[in-house]
Amino acid sequence: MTPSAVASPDWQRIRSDFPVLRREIDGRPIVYLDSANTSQKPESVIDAMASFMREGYAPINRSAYRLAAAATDAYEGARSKVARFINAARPEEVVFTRNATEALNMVAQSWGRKNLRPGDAVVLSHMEHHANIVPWQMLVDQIGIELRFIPLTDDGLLDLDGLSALLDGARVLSVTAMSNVLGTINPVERLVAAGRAADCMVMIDACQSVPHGITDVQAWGADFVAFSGHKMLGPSGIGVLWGSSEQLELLPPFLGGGNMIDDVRLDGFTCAPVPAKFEAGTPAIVEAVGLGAAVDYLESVGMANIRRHEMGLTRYAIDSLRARYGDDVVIHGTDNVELRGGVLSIAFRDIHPHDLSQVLDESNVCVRAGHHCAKPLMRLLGANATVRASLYLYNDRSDVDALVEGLDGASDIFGL
Amino acid sequence: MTPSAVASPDWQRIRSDFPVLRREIDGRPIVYLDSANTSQKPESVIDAMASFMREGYAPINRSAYRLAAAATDAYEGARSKVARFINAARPEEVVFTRNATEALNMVAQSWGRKNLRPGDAVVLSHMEHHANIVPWQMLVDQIGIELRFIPLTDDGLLDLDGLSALLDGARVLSVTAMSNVLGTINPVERLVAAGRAADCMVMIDACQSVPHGITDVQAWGADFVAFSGHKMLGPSGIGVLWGSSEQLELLPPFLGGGNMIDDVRLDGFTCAPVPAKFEAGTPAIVEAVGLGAAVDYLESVGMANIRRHEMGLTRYAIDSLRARYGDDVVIHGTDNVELRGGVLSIAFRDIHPHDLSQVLDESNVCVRAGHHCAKPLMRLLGANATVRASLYLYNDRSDVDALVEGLDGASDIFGL
Amino acid sequence: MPGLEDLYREIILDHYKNPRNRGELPEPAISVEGHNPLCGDEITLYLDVADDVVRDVKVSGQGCSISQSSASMMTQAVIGRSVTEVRAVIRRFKSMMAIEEDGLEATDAEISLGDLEALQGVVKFPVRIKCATLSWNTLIQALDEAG
Amino acid sequence: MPGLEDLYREIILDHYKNPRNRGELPEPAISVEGHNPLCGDEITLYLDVADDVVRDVKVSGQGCSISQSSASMMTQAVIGRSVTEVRAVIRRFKSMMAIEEDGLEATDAEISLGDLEALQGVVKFPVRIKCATLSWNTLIQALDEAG
Ligand SMILES: Cc1ncc(COP(=O)(O)O)c(C=O)c1O
Ligand SMILES: Cc1ncc(COP(=O)(O)O)c(C=O)c1O
Repeated sequence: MTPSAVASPDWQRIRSDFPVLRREIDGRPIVYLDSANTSQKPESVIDAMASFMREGYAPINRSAYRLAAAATDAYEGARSKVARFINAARPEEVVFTRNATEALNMVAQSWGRKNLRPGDAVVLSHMEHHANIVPWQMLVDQIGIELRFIPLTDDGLLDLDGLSALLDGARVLSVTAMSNVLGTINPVERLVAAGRAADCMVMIDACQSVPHGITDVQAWGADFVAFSGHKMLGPSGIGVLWGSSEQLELLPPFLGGGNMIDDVRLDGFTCAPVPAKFEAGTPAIVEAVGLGAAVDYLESVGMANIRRHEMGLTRYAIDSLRARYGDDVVIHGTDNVELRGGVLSIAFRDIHPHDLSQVLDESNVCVRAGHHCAKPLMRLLGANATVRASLYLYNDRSDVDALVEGLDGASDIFGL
Repeated sequence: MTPSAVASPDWQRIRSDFPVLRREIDGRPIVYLDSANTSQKPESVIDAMASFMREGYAPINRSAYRLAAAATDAYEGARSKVARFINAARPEEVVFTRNATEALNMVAQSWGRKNLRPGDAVVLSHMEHHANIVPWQMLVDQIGIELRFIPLTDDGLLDLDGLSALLDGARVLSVTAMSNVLGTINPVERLVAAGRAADCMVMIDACQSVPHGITDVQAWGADFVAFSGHKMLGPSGIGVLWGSSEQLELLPPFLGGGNMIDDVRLDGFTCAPVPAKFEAGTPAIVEAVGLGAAVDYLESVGMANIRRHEMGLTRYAIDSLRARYGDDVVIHGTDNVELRGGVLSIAFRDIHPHDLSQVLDESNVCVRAGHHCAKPLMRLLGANATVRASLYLYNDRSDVDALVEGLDGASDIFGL
Repeated sequence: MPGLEDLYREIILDHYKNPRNRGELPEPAISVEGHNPLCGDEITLYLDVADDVVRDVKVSGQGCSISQSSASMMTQAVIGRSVTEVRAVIRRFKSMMAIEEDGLEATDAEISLGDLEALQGVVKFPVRIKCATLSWNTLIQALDEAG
Repeated sequence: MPGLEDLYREIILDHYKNPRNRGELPEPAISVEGHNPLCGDEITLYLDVADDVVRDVKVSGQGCSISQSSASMMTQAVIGRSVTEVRAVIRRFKSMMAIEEDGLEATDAEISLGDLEALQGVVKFPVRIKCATLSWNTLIQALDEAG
């Protein structure tokens, strides 16, 4: 992806870049398998933030002294890095938000309230995260729009057979690029094309895809793309809304206050240009610096390498689980690792996921047990909860082995 | 304020706790006089954030393993610290936002769209920051409410003579506790009482006051109080909305997504209890930890001590400027340091503030030149811009001296 | 770190595998839903109160060993008791779970929780306290609805 | 670090203290407002174009030495020129300010900026570039409105 990315990274060295993974609890290392939830941070990100606070912290966009000008450069430099990372046409197309959730809400509210009328249809999918459902449900209450959901096939892919019927007369198509429960990687370009053909505004929730592979928003051609910093080795407290220049120009501001204005009089205000228009108040300056460092780190490893690494590990995980437990383990979603990322939602021998994760935690295996903020999908799967193990660049086979081994411990306790 | 606060802090040691202030540019120390804009961070805050990312980073409220449970405790622990710091009745009354701006918008939008009807009046003051003006102006467009502004006296205090007339028939009173331009400290309790008497919802923008003195939201008795972490030694990317339990219970959610729900079905959602209801998506976890450390630091110094320190410095600054420059310097606002904080907006010998700050920057004196996100107030003062020097616990007389000295350099260049 | 044996006591696993009073009650019994948003557990609690006495309680839905066993033991502990007694049991249980509530009464300490004492180990696993208290909070709601 | 003398050249201070073409123009001259949100500067630019020639420009409002002197020198550089020439001057000035714009034309380099060259030092103070370009951006808007 970038010239600096090496052909074949040293994954052991990479693992050692993450301080939390060097920690031990009860004399055993931490097996972190919850990256779909939030990712660990490499030294370089932690150091970038700490150094910035130690040496360069200052306000941005407001004051003119050198320290403030340098801080502004650092903040805008991070914007440029993110823009390049997702191949945005211009840095101004990158808006910093608190997280993906805020980005999705911003579009639902600002675009939605401007453009949607009672009865208008918004098409989502049955595998969406709550962050791409609830904001639209709020518009159901506020405006009276109608929601439609793309159904799923038995192996957890989007069932696109009826897509054009669903899109017929719809105004919006908003879909995830990758499921945070099933791991399914959706065909974004095909979805965007279908949305375009139906004259829909198209938004992509790229929370799970951006951290794990190459992203090219220009190739995607959507109107908006949302993702979070904390899932891509960056700090908490920062997310991204990418929008095409055209759409951002038309989008009304979401929050009002400092930085987003051109002028304010007692009787009204005018807006600053994009992207300041969408960044009201003092932004997450330190966090932007951290996110910039995260992008640098990811690029130095290479996104294609990361995807390959995770594909291999996912294959290994599926095969190991099946070899050891056969039909006693259910892995939701497709078995085809070309079509899925490293997110494995599993059910095991009638043991409740919460109990499973508790037992796994005994051996420091960190997995999420629950509904993964995707309750409609869970209902479809017929499960209140699953155990979800999710992989990232810092994981290796030993982590998978610890997971597989740990499940047996649960059988012992529950006699199942 | 707290048992651990010492009677008379060692201000030199305190100053040395702030790494940026130990830096030199061109062999001279940085004279940071822009804390009303954003504050520097002590080692303890930087370390708390870095250590958390090194040793304890994990998702909160979602996963059940020990690392995640500890992270949740750290996050909720920070909420409790903030609650105690402002004397909230319960930690649940503290909602973490991105910044004060988001907190103010949240109330304007969520409370306002639920409760305000066309023609309803909202009372602000003429000294508000854009963050407490623009959100209401957006409601003027969206709902058709009317805005009224409390006027100012000649020495920059709120002119409360006509307050009851202004409040007559109004639904909302939203006022700053302290002006970020004039330094004026407003009589919050009196304002709240007047608002209550007029049956108004009362919000206080406490951005400038919380970092610099004792805050007691229970004594204030308002419905909502907003402030930012980055102005009180905490990191960027986090702010606080305090609301009375009663009001937060009634307030509709602002953003939809993970964490803020109790249940989601395809046809609708129900909300989680307060405060999760207002914290959609992955929050600023690391930043909450940093803010908690900032509160610890402030309490260890003692807010009453900080207020006293700044009062003394403000007095010294006013006196030094007047002694040296007489009528050539205009200091906006009241001369009475009992009624003002350490924010000095000045005009000097017809030299444009931008030029002044440029020249001051030559001697590393960092001040803000501009409208300070308070353009309506600036118009009232008859200035496009001022130079604003603002003080905090880490400043001392040498900083003031550098400012006073630096102004003379500007005279040299501009021959004024 | 406490071991898992503190959590998964035999009696708990027994109630988990063989839950008592599982099922539904027909109207006019009150039914209330409870969620644990953390783990996705959902239960429905049915309550039949007459003359200030809890005549029957049934619980349906899914959950982990802790939430299910807690619900099962709870039904045993409250069926047949007066509403006042049941409220005392609830207070006593919550205090065992280290949940501070207003209004713990002096006499509550005398109430025996029987099998429920086995859940004491949960306190050492704070995340699981919400599992243990799910059915109890749902019961409180149902009692409130019963007036 | 460049010294302040690079920024505050004598000619700049002269234009600042004695701004040329200050004031207003009556209608039908076009008037456009410009803001620099960073420092609060506000100017109004009046433009009189006829037969594709910039006949007169006046600027009112307040600003710092850089924005005011830049506006003053700009008026001198554009009054009397054809709109096409003026647009070339603008491109040339912006390129001196290190602002990359599409469409810089080969011939632009030949255009002399006269006094305006004194503003070259501003490039070393990036924050001040917005001051220097305020009147220019306002002029572009006015030209666009003039059609
Ligand atoms: C009085 C006042 N209100 C609101 C704000 C907005 O704070 P923030 O930019 O952190 O949202 C500020 C500071 O910029 C302020 O001084
Ligand atoms: C697919 C998807 N969308 C949206 C989100 C929300 O992200 P955040 O919580 O960072 O706002 C997540 C992660 O939680 C996710 O996995």
